[in-house]
Amino acid sequence: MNINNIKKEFPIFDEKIQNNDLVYLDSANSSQKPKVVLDRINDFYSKQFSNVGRSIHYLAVAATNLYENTRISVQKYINAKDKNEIVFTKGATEALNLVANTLGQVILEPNDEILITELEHHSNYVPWHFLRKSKKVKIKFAEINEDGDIPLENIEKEITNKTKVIAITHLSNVTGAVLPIKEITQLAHSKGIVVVVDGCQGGPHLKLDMQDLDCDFYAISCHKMYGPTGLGVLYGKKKWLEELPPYQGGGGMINEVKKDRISYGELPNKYEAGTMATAQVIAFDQSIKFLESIGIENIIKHEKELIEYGQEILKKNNSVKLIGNPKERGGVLSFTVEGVHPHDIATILDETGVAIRAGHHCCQILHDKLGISASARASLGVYNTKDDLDKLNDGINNCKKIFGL
Amino acid sequence: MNINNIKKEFPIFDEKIQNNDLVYLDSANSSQKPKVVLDRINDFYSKQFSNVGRSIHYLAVAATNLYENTRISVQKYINAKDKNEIVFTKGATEALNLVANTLGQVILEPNDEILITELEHHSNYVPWHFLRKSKKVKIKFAEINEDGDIPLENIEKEITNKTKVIAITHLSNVTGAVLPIKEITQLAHSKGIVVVVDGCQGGPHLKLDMQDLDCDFYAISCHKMYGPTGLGVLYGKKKWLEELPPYQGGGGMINEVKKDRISYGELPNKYEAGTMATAQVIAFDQSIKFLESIGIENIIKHEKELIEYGQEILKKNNSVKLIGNPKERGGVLSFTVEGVHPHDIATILDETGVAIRAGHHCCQILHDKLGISASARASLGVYNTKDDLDKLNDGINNCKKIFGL
Amino acid sequence: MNLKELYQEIILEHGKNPRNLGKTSNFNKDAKGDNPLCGDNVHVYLRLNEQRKVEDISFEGSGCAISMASASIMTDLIKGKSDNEAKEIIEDFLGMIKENPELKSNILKEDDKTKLMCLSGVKQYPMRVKCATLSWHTLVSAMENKGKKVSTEN
Amino acid sequence: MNLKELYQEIILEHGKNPRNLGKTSNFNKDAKGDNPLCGDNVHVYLRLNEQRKVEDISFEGSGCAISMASASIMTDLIKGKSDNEAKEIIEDFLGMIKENPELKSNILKEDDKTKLMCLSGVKQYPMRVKCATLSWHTLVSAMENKGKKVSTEN
Ligand SMILES: Cc1ncc(COP(=O)(O)O)c(C=O)c1O
Ligand SMILES: Cc1ncc(COP(=O)(O)O)c(C=O)c1O
Repeated sequence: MNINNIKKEFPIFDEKIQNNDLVYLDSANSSQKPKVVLDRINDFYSKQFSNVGRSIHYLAVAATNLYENTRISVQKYINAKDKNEIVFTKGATEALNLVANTLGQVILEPNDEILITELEHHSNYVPWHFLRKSKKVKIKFAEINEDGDIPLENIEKEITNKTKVIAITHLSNVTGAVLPIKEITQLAHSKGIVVVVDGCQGGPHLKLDMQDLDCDFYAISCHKMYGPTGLGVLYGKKKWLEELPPYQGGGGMINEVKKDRISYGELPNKYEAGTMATAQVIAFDQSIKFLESIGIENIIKHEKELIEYGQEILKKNNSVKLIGNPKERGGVLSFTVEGVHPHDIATILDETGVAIRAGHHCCQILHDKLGISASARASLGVYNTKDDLDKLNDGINNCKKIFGL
Repeated sequence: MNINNIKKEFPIFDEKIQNNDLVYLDSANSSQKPKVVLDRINDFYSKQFSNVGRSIHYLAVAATNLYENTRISVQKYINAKDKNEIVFTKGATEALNLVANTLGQVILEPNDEILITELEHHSNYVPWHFLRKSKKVKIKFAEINEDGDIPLENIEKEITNKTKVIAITHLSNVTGAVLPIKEITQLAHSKGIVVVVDGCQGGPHLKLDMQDLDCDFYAISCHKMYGPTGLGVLYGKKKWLEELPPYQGGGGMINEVKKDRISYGELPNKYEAGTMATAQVIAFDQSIKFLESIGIENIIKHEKELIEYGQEILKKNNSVKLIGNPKERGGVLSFTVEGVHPHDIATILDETGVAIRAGHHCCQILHDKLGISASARASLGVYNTKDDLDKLNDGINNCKKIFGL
Repeated sequence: MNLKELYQEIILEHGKNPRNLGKTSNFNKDAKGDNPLCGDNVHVYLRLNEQRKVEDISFEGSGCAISMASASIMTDLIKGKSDNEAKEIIEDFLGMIKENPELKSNILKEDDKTKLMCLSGVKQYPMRVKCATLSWHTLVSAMENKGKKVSTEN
Repeated sequence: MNLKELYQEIILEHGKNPRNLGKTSNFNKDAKGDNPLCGDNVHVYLRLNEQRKVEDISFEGSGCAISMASASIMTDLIKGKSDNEAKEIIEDFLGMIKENPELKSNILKEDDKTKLMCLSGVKQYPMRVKCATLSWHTLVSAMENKGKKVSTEN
């Protein structure tokens, strides 16, 4: 599939949004969906629908196979060792809650330390905060440097012999910084520390290779990877998923249920209680196939060109201040405009069909650190073009005009 | 909408399943989906997609409004007092886990008792079992009577001054018994006991009126109510949802996030961490509209006729033994056939396009009590007809023939 | 939609140079408000004297042009009013933003009404309504002195 | 699909009158297996003598015609074999159910092979494969004496 022509695979770009062509620069929030994914959802529901794993009639068997096929596709896509290391969740947020909760039950003692970073999304902070309350653990924050990066040293210097978990983003949804997960994992493992990666932005923008990264857990958000909403993936090393307790209890995750005792099922059932997001899982297979048909290397190259072009034009635009200047930047350009609040920028851009996000992007800690309460963010997907970034720049100029700057 | 002609609203019935017309009798597992719901999913993704609640561009605003509209539709459909009493979850199982977990944090002390019933689905037992481990509470089981019913007395006699929670199904997914929730709630509230209702089967088959039932929590499974997979609803009385702590942490559920403290958002955000099942919530509005357009009274009447007809023909079929004979039966006919194991029944029926479920239906406690390891279950949806039940009976006769009975 | 209506001169001017910014001395009522989804926040301070007149009012906070202008205009108009008058003005303003085509109260002078009506441009921008109303809701809370934080997340 | 192939006479007969049902006396190896999704369960007992020969083998459990017949035929064929022969038969059977068109081992007599091949009907019924293989996996576990429960949920 040719990336230069990819917009046409996404039905939404055929629509006029308030009489404008849609310039969608909010993919870090959620990506648009290609037709193949929508067709799969529709086909599955209208021709093949059944719940999975429970009944043995024809439709149920077929659905179960399709469901398990996605597990295998994901396994291959992220190069996990075993298909049972893939757990479907309702989203990356649930995946991170699952890890925090179950690790908390098993490996954490009062005064143990969890090391996160100033870049973390609330979804990779609040679940650990819960443990601060329930388990009396401490949370430490590795600091960003002036480029909005977290160099390895900044992690290293926060590690103490109390550090049990490092929970860290692969790619910041604000500065776009790509963190050195492999090196962090090496360091952490040499000290017996568990590494949990928030891969929400890594998923769509980076090559995923679990065996290479060697992290213990990796959380993925399917709706940011051209997949359906209401679905996430937790990758977890088998030894952990086997050792940790289940997170939610219910149908499908049990082995034997008696009045006085319950034993739990094996992987992957143990972590998939209740009816799962069947249709979404089955359709996500098409998202993976879509990504594979373009090739992640081509996506990375394409987005890199766009990011460089975007940085170039925004740097030329005086009164625009880019947030962060990381060594490696993926998918995200956050900025402020002197004299215009991000919300006003977003509203004015929206008037011409340019959709960006304004706010703290669920990263209040980072915004506090930067001394701002909000920023504007343009984030990319495979379908974006240089033209989209030109329109972004035009819109910023329009803001300046309206605000008399 | 005329219920006698309703199959045509469901695209799946246009398909041939292994060259047969589909006789779908597995709706208690998951219902089929009407075209309006599928079209809404497709339309939303292909013309209007954006994440909700976060961005302020046109698509985000529109999606947020659609999302909140479903909340109001659900509120009205179940006659809740306030729209913020409606929390979207990934399923009924998550809803029940949410309640057990958060009630456990606040109201339960060691040796407190949770009263469930022998009819409960694993999803309304395992989450409480977790508390048996973590909080040292006790779980008691109200017994079924010989009809597979739980009369009020059987609840009453298990209540002690240690009973803090009664967690109970509205409609058994095996015996079809409809339980007297309103009376149970009255009794429970007179003793200060919290009532949690598993409404998975109540949702599609009964009139839902939260203010009339007066229970404290009610869990709904949207995919059993002609809605998308990966979605559930937790109804909770406002005073509880306000008092209890959040269940999952992440984006969207916070108020203020600092390095040393976090405050949580107000209802309904407090319980909706991370990106929710946006498209599914928005499409579920169409499921509610679909149910309303037929009218729950008509659905109840239709299903009652079918259940009576089904009971009649199965009772006439010697070697068939119906499970349970409840005073009021909704939507479900479970049975065994002397000399043929339920799995064999299911396989043989499947050969002619008749889809039923065989197994313990996530109710091992009940099956233990009945002294069987599995049963066969035919369960109904709005689209079923007497003809479907005739085909069920023909299939059972075919089993008997194959097994030489 | 009309950006010109949203960003009228008067809004941009108040947004850029908000009146009554800071913490008034000897305030005896105050409240904080915020919009957790976007990070906007405002803190309203007021001094109500024994005759229940708003002797002074001010605010601190950061936010977009709309929210700053709204707080600025609000404080300007509320200063010197009795608490009952203030309540009437607040109600009138919130009613106008929500549904009424015009302001009804006759406490305000015509040119004050014109100023307030400038904020009506947000009606076409549902997500921005919160920007315009946050400081007003916070003022209500300060006057009631509930001590509870206001959030516009509903 | 072909119900006749699945429910052959021999299957129905073994299903109805399973051989070697019960707990063999003096067993020295055993294991439990179950299929948590459907509730089937089986407990395999065997007595391996010092020459590592299966002196006796039996099973307890409840399940469908396929699983009962499979356990019944299995115990019949394994009885009297050495543990290595047993392993070869197990592997051969599981291979046949999974992919091979035929049984390869020549430990079994032709009519024993025919009996086993009767179970090949499940190949067309993927959800029923577990019914046919549960007792076999449980036997493996008993022989390895892992003491771990077998579950077919994978
Ligand atoms: C009575 C009952 N409770 C709970 C559940 C679990 O619902 P879900 O799988 O949608 O979470 C079901 C459905 O299987 C059910 O029938
Ligand atoms: C870095 C990061 N972490 C976590 C999340 C939360 O993901 P989700 O909302 O899909 O659960 C997001 C998305 O908003 C994100 O960008």
